[in-house]
Order: sequence, then C-alpha cells, then structure tokens
Amino acid sequence: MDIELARTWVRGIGAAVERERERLGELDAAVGDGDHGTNMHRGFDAAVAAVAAMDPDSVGAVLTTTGTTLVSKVGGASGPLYGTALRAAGKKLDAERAEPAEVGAALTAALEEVRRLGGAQPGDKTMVDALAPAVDAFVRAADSGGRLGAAARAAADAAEEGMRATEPMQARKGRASYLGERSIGHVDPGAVSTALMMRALADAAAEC
Amino acid sequence: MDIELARTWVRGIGAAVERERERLGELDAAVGDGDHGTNMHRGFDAAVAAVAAMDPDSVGAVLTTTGTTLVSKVGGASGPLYGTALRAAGKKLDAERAEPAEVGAALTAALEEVRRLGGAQPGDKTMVDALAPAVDAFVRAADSGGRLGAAARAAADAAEEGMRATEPMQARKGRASYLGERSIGHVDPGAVSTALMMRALADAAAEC
Amino acid sequence: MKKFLNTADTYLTDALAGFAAAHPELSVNLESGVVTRARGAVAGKVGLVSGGGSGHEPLHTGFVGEGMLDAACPGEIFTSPVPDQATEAVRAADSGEGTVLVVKNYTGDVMNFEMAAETLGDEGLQVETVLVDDDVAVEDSTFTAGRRGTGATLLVEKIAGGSAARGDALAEVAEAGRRVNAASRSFAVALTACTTPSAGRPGFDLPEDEIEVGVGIHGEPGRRREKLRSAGEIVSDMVDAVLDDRPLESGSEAIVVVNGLGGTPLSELYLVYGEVAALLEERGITIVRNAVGDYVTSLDMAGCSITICEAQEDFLPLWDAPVNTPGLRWGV
Amino acid sequence: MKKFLNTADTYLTDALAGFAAAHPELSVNLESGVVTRARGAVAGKVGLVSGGGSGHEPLHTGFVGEGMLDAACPGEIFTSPVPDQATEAVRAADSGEGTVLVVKNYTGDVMNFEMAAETLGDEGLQVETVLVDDDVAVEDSTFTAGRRGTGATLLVEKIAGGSAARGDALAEVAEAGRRVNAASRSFAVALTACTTPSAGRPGFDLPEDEIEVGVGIHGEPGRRREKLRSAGEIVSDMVDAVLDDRPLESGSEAIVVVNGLGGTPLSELYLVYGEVAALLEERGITIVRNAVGDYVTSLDMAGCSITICEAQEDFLPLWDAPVNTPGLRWGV
Ligand SMILES: Nc1ncnc2c1ncn2[C@@H]1O[C@H](COP(=O)(O)OP(=O)(O)O)[C@@H](O)[C@H]1O
Ligand SMILES: Nc1ncnc2c1ncn2[C@@H]1O[C@H](COP(=O)(O)OP(=O)(O)O)[C@@H](O)[C@H]1O
Ligand SMILES: [Mg+2]
Ligand SMILES: [Mg+2]
Ligand SMILES: [Mg+2]
Ligand SMILES: [Mg+2]
Repeated sequence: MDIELARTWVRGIGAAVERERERLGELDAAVGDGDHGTNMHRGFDAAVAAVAAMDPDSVGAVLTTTGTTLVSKVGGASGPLYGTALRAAGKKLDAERAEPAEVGAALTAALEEVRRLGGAQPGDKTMVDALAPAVDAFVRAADSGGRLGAAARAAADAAEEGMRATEPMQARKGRASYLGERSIGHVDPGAVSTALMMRALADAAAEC
Repeated sequence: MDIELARTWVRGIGAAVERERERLGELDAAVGDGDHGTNMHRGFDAAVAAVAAMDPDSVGAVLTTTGTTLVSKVGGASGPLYGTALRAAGKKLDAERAEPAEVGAALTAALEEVRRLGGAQPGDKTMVDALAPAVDAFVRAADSGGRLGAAARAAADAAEEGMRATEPMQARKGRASYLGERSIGHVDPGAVSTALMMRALADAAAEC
Repeated sequence: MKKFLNTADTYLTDALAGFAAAHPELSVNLESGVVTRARGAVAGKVGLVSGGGSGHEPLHTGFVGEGMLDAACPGEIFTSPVPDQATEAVRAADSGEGTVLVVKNYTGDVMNFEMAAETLGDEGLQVETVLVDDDVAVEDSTFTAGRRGTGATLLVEKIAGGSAARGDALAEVAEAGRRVNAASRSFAVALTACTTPSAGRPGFDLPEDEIEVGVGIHGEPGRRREKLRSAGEIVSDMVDAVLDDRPLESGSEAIVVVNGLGGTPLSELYLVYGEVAALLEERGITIVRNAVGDYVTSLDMAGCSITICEAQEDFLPLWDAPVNTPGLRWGV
Repeated sequence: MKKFLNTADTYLTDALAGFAAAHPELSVNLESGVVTRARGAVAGKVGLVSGGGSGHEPLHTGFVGEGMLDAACPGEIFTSPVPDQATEAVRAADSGEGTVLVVKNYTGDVMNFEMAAETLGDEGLQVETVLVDDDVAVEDSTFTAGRRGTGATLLVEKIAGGSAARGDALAEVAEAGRRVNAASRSFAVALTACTTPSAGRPGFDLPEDEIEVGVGIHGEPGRRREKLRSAGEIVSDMVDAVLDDRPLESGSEAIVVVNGLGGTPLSELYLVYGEVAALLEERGITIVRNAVGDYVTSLDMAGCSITICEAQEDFLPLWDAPVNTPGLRWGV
C-alpha cells in the first residue's frame, strides 16, 4: 500500500458512504436512532477533503488524518470507534509504503482499538462482527503470502459475510441493545459501514 | 300548546340532538371549531333533566328553564343565543295553555332576541337563516287560523329550506366568517340545529 | 385518536385535576373549572380575570398567579365559558377595587362574558372588559366577526397583570390591556390539524405537502391552503401580513412572541424566531423582548403564530415585572 | 416531512441562530454549537457542563444560565457531540475550580466525553463526570449498553447547578449530581414516532391504535408495542415500571417530572400527572415538588416520560434555588 492507494481508499469510502447514506440511515432507524448514514457522510466528506488537502509523508499519515477528522466530525458511537481505530492503524504505518503484512498488523491494531474502546465481543451485533472476520481474513491471506489486492478482497468478503451474520443476532452493545429481542432480524448498520470500508479497500487495491 | 306538549318538545329536541350530535360536530368542523354537536348535546341533556324535574305552572316556565339551562351549560355562541331566545319566548307564555298565535308571538320574540344579541342579518349564514323563515311561516299559518300542528309543520319545513339555503352563502357572522370564501359550500351547523328544533316542535304537535 | 386520556368526556376534568394536583398554590374548582389563587383576591389590588375555551393551555389557567391573573374560567374545549363560570371567577378576583376581564374576540366569548358582566354589574361589582383582537388573518370588517384574539393575549395578560400588581386603578389596568392589544398583531399557520377528544379525528385533512395559512386557535381551517415552503418563505409572509396591517417604522422597538400551537417542538420555534429576527432587523425594528414557546395553543396542532407588539415605553417594565404562574415565571 | 425548516442540512444551525437571537444573555458559537453564559465562567464557582445530541430542546442549551449550566455542547440531531465541542464547553466553564460534566449514558456520549476529559486532563483541568442512567426500560446488565439517560437529566442539572451556585466544591457538586441520578428512575411511552430532518419521515410506523412502550429519546422503537389504552392504565404501568426498579416506601417524599416528548400538548401532560399523583398517593408517597412540561424531548414525538426521584433531604433547597435559564426560571 502506498500513499496514493491510501488516499484512493479514503475517497472510495467517501463515495460508498455517499451512495449508501440513505440505506445506512434506514438500517439505523430500525434498531437505533437513524443517524448512521448522516454521521458517516459528514465524517467522510470531511476526511476526503482533509486527505486531499494534505501532503502526507507516510501511508499512516493518511489514515491518522482520516481518523482524527472522524473523531472531530462524526460524534455518536461510530465517530470515536472508527476514528481511533484508523488512528491506531495509521500509527503502525509510518513509511511511504506498507507491505500486506504491515497493513494486516495495522488493521489488527484498529480492531483491538474498537474492541478496547467499545468493549464489544463478536456476537454482540456491532461493527466488530464485520471487522473481526475481515481482519482475520486479511491477516491470514497476507501471512500466506497473498498480495494486497487478494488480502483486501478476502477481507471484504469476510466483512460482508460477518455483516450478514448480524441479522439474526440480538444486540448487546450500542443503541440496538435497548430493543432487546426486537433487535433480532435487522442487520447492524455499523457492520454494514465496516463492510463498505473493506470493500472500498479491495476496490482500491484491485490492481495490486 | 300545553305544559306537557312543551315538555315533549324539549325532550324531542334532546333526542334529535343526541341522534345528530356527530353530524352537527362534523358540520361545525368544516367551517368552525367542531363543537356544535357536543355543545347542543350537553345543553339539551341538562335541559331535558331540568324540565323533567320541575313542576311548571305555565308553558313559558318550561321554555324559560330550558333557556336558562342552555345559558348555564352550553357556552360558545349557540348557548347564549338559544338560551336567551328561549327565555324570551318563555316570558311570553305565562299561562297553562297557549294558542297558536301566542306561540307565534313567543317565537317572534325568540327570533328578535337572537338578532339583537348576535346582530346577524338573514343571509349571514347563521341560525337566523333557518329561524327567520320558520317564525315567519309559523306566524302566517297561525294568523290564518291554522292549528298548532299545521303551523309547526310549516315552520319546520321553512326552517329546513332556510337551512339548506345557507350552503351557498358566505358567512359574515360567527366563526365561519373567518373562512371568508371558503365558508361557501357548507351548510351552517346552527341552521341545522334550528331546523332540528322546529321539526321537534312539529313532531310534538303533530296531533294538535 | 392518539392522546393520553381516559374518556373523551372526562378529558377536561382529568386534565384539570392533574393541574390542581401539580399546583397547590392555586385553588381549582373541579366542578366549575374556575382557577383562582389559593390565597384569594389581593386586598387593594384590581382583579384580573380571563377565560375562554379550553385546549389553549397554558392559557388561561396557567397564567393565574402573582403578577398576572387572579382567576381564570376555562370553558369546554374550544367553547367559551358560560356566564356562571365568569361570574364565579370575577367574584373570587374582586377585592373591592374592580376587575378587568380579558376577553378574546369570538362571538361566543363576547356574548357569554357580556352576560356575566351584566350580572356582576347588577351585584354592584365594577367590571371593565378588555377585548383582544390581534389576528390579522381575519379582516376587521362587517363581513366577519372581526379579528380573533390569539397570541397577543399573553402580552395583554402579562402587562395588565403587571399594572394591577403595582397598584394601578381599574381604568388604568384596563387601559394598559387595551393599549397592548392595540399595539399587537398576530398571524398563524398550521402544519397539521388538531384533534379534539370529542371528535376523535383531525378537524381537517391536510396533505403531506400542504399547510393551512391564517388559522386561528380552534382547529378551524385557515384563510387558504398553500404548498409547504421553506421556513424562511413562510415566516416572511407571516411577518408581512402582521406588519402590513399595522406598520412599524424603522427605529421602532417591538416585543415578539413566537408561539407554538401545541405539536411543534421548541427547536422549530427557535428556527422561526431566527427568521423573524432577521426580517425585523432588515426593517430596522429592534426586538427588545421576546417569548418563544407554547403559550396559546390549539391542542396538538403543529404550527405557530407570530405576534409583534410595538413596545411602547411603559410596556417593558410591566412585562419585566415579577410573575409567578405555572406558565410564566420570573423575578420571584 | 412537515416542519418549519429551510433545508434539512441547515436545520440545526438555523434553530441555534434563532436561539442565539432570542437569548442575548447567552453566548452561542454558531460554528461549534457551544452555548455559554455571555459573562463567561463564574469566578470561584465550580463549572457545570452538559451536552448530547440535539433534538431534545430545551435540554441542554436551554438550561444554560444562572443556577444551572455554565455551558452546553449540542451535537448533531440525536448524535453525541464530538470531543472538540466538549473541550470547548469545559474550557469556557472552568474558572479554576474544576468542572462537572453531566453525561447521559449512551455509548457515543460516553466515548466522546471520555476523549474530551482525557484531553482536558492533559491540559491540567479538573473534570468530574456524572453519568445519568435513569431509564428503567433498559435493563442495566451486560446484555445491554446499560440504562439510558433521560428525564432525570433535568433534576441532575438543576440540583448539581444549585450545588455549584452556592459554592460547593468540585467533589460535592459531582456527588450531588450522582446522588440525584441514583435516586431517580424514568419510563417513557410514545404515541407517535418522531421525524428527523435528515430522514424526512417517521422513524417507525405506528398504527392508529398502537403505542411504543419503553422508548428512549432518540426516536428508536421501544421495548414493545402495545394497544393504545386509557391514560390511567398506561400511566399505572409506567409508574409500576419505575417503582419496581427502585421501590419507594410508604412515607417517602418524591420529586416527579412528567415530561413531554415534543408533540404532546400540556393538557395531556397534566392529565398524566394527575394519574401519577393519584397512584403515588395510594402508595403513601408524597410528591413534594413536580415539573410538568417539555424538558427532555425527542423532536416532534408525541409521548411522555415519567421520572420519580426520591427527594432526599438536601435536594429540595437545591431544586428550589434560583435559576434563570431559557428553559427553567424562578427565584430571579
Ligand atoms: N460498544 C460498541 N462497540 C462496537 N461498535 C459499536 C458499539 N456501540 C455501537 N457500535 C456500532 O455503532 C453503530 C452505530 O453508529 P451511529 O449510529 O453512528 O452512532 P449512535 O449509535 O451513537 O447513533 C452500530 O451499528 C454499531 O455497529
Ligand atoms: N352572531 C351570530 N348570530 C346568530 N347566530 C350565530 C352567530 N354566531 C354564530 N352563530 C351560530 O352559532 C353556530 C355555532 O355554534 P357553536 O358551534 O355551538 O358555537 P361556537 O361558534 O362558539 O363554537 C353557528 O353555526 C351559527 O349558526
Ligand atoms: Mg445511530
Ligand atoms: Mg363551534
Ligand atoms: Mg366553540
Ligand atoms: Mg446517534
């Protein structure tokens, strides 16, 4: 992963969030307060602008700036979670290029940060249910010598599968947990946005 | 008209208002505030009870009690108008029986009271548009020697015709006047209740 | 109909019972509905009484207390009180100095209060009536029942209340009320119809993209129906309607009330106020006091009214004077 | 969507601009949304700051002023503020005596305020957080994010505000707030869903004869859906839910808040209060103070919450202490 690819990733997330803004809102309305679409949109709008305006000296700088922008623009649960996760990932990548294994380590750091901050376990029906299998798939692919594109594709596939798996779950974290059993039967909006983010990475890295 | 017939009339209005309560409310909702049905119902419920409980020594006493009850129970525009009108009519009938011409004079006094208090002219789209032709028809029938039943029937017919004639009018008095041209095309609720009252008299006096 | 109620018939008494329970500083006659200050008439002070149909809460019951009304007589929902209620309220408010009766200009209210005033006059009580007719949606002509009394009632009751509280004589209190009314104009729009408990359904059907313009506070339809537009456009028309009827010169000072009709949240009212403030600033009018909130409502109607009152010199100290009522409270 | 607004995107800033125009005694940063007292931090006084998503007006911005908050940081609608807003608010409120941060227990709020508190700690400011979690519709277990913060926030902010105003130290102010929270429980029902400007339509569909029971203040569905019943039955269930979670013995004293969610008129709230008062009387509980009105709303949602707070000895003087804010005002 080089700096330009990192930028492309962020732009790709921005475009995906723009496209899926309404759906994310509707998913959140079903089990939460309906703002996940506008939250992500506000955050990535600003992040895309910030990343376009900066002159980064490392891959990590792109992710750190993205994370910091999310923290200062999003609010809600997803803002600090995605924001600090991306900052944690960015800290791991302080060179102009990163090998797949390094990106895997960065994603692992991001996942750890989400789990530390939010305290969610897999199965709690949160973004963790998409992110954990995605990171796992990425690291496995990279460890077995896979290229960035292949690892990212595996991660995106796993994220989407994990996202779909949240549907039958009963939420135990975040707003959806207030609904108790009524949260069953809905896909978690944060898991969907995580899947969008991983798919954007796969798309950005498709040629790598 | 004797005391019993006066009582029957009031009971008849009570029954008619009970039956038409909802329609009076809907008519009033179209051009006013929707309370004419509950207003009339509250008033005549109490009036029927008051008249049943009293031991009147004159026809007029029945009407005066009805009027006083309306004044103290109805509120709104219709309460004072109908209430003082019936009190004015009652004052004219201080015997145990009243001839048709005397009843006609009493109705004339009622109409005058409504017009004095409310200031409405015929054509203003109010109860006056039903009451004025009704009183007119009653007096004419009585003056030409008609019996009570026939005079009351003529009055009821005229009231209903007058009531229907309010539909194309633009209101110039009461709440409906706030609607300006939008009041056109609706029958005036007070004209409807006046027609009910006159029809109740015709029914009570059918055998006379 | 979706309301917190037991039965439509008991709605009013149940609500009044709750009001009584919440406000032990007031005395509530659950039979007649008349609300007075628990300590009764204030010796040496002119009484101030108001009333009208229910469904406009906090008006009028919520404005009984120090610095404002001595008594209120609420009628049935959207139905003016009967004369007996008004006489009871005035008798309770009268300390011998006479009483000012604030009456909103509706045919029913005027007639019922007039009958009460006659009775009270016969009893030897002095009563002065202040008629509130601020709503410019209704033309004040022989073709109508005259302008309706709406949002300005808050200003009349507060400022006349201040006048009475500081010891002004009967004629002065009435004059203060009348001058506030003369200085005030209002205009309202509705986004939805309201539902009376007895009707059980909205008074009119309003499509998702239409509003009623020039409504009163009794759930009646307005002067016309329009497409829903931006707040800026709607408010601009409302302010124009108010100021066309009673122009204010550049350099004047105004008290502005942005009043919710019951179903509109505070954030929207502030948004409306922001538009009003910008428009008045453009015209060189300074808003010296404002009130933004639900004061003169129409049950659950979504919508708002805008009242602009020219802030004549003596109004401000009376507006600012201490008031301690369920619906308005400051300075004490 | 039927609202007074210009565009969904500008709703919040337009409403805040109107709020700023209406309240010159407050200082409003239209960029960040942070609201402070115009005269800044009060020397020698512990600061009190609160914040959270917007859409709950008057909470929190409407509670800034003498006797209550020093600053508020509203986020986007139903979205907790970002850490930068919270740090700005605390810096403005801090006079050197430390600041108490009132945070409603939501995952997002807790995380964002925690990040702010870390930053402020790094700057050497003393910050104590009071977490409000009064809503018994949510079980406080590892299977949920814990009870939500709702109606009790009014009580916490007023009583902690009173404590700060009389000169209590940081730990005492925080302790007062925590004790109020511990003594309070709430429960809410919705008759209708609310509509956020960005969604443009109600968050859920609710048939004419159904209500959502156990809702929060963010437009989310409740714990269950039920048939609409009489107010007496609904309120009885609500009071049971509250008192089952934190029983009050016969002979205890309580502060009760009947809080409208934004679209319910005052008369219904009083009706609900009447039912609550009767039920508590049956249980031998005396209501020593009450507040009936819109305090912690959910945009235009029709519905209400009931909060019962055990009136521990020292709460009353702090509740009664003077307060002068847009949303609550007495004694000054
Ligand atoms: N404790 C948590 N751990 C991990 N993810 C969480 C947690 N709480 C919430 N989330 C995620 O955040 C998403 C909601 O984000 P968003 O709607 O933007 O914030 P909010 O819930 O504050 O409105 C949920 O769908 C879920 O995936
Ligand atoms: N000035 C008036 N003169 C005669 N009748 C009137 C006048 N104003 C109103 N009315 C009658 O009263 C009726 C409305 O009565 P009601 O609905 O009970 O009272 P309100 O208008 O106060 O709600 C109208 O339909 C009309 O017939
Ligand atoms: Mg959300
Ligand atoms: Mg009517
Ligand atoms: Mg009426
Ligand atoms: Mg949110």
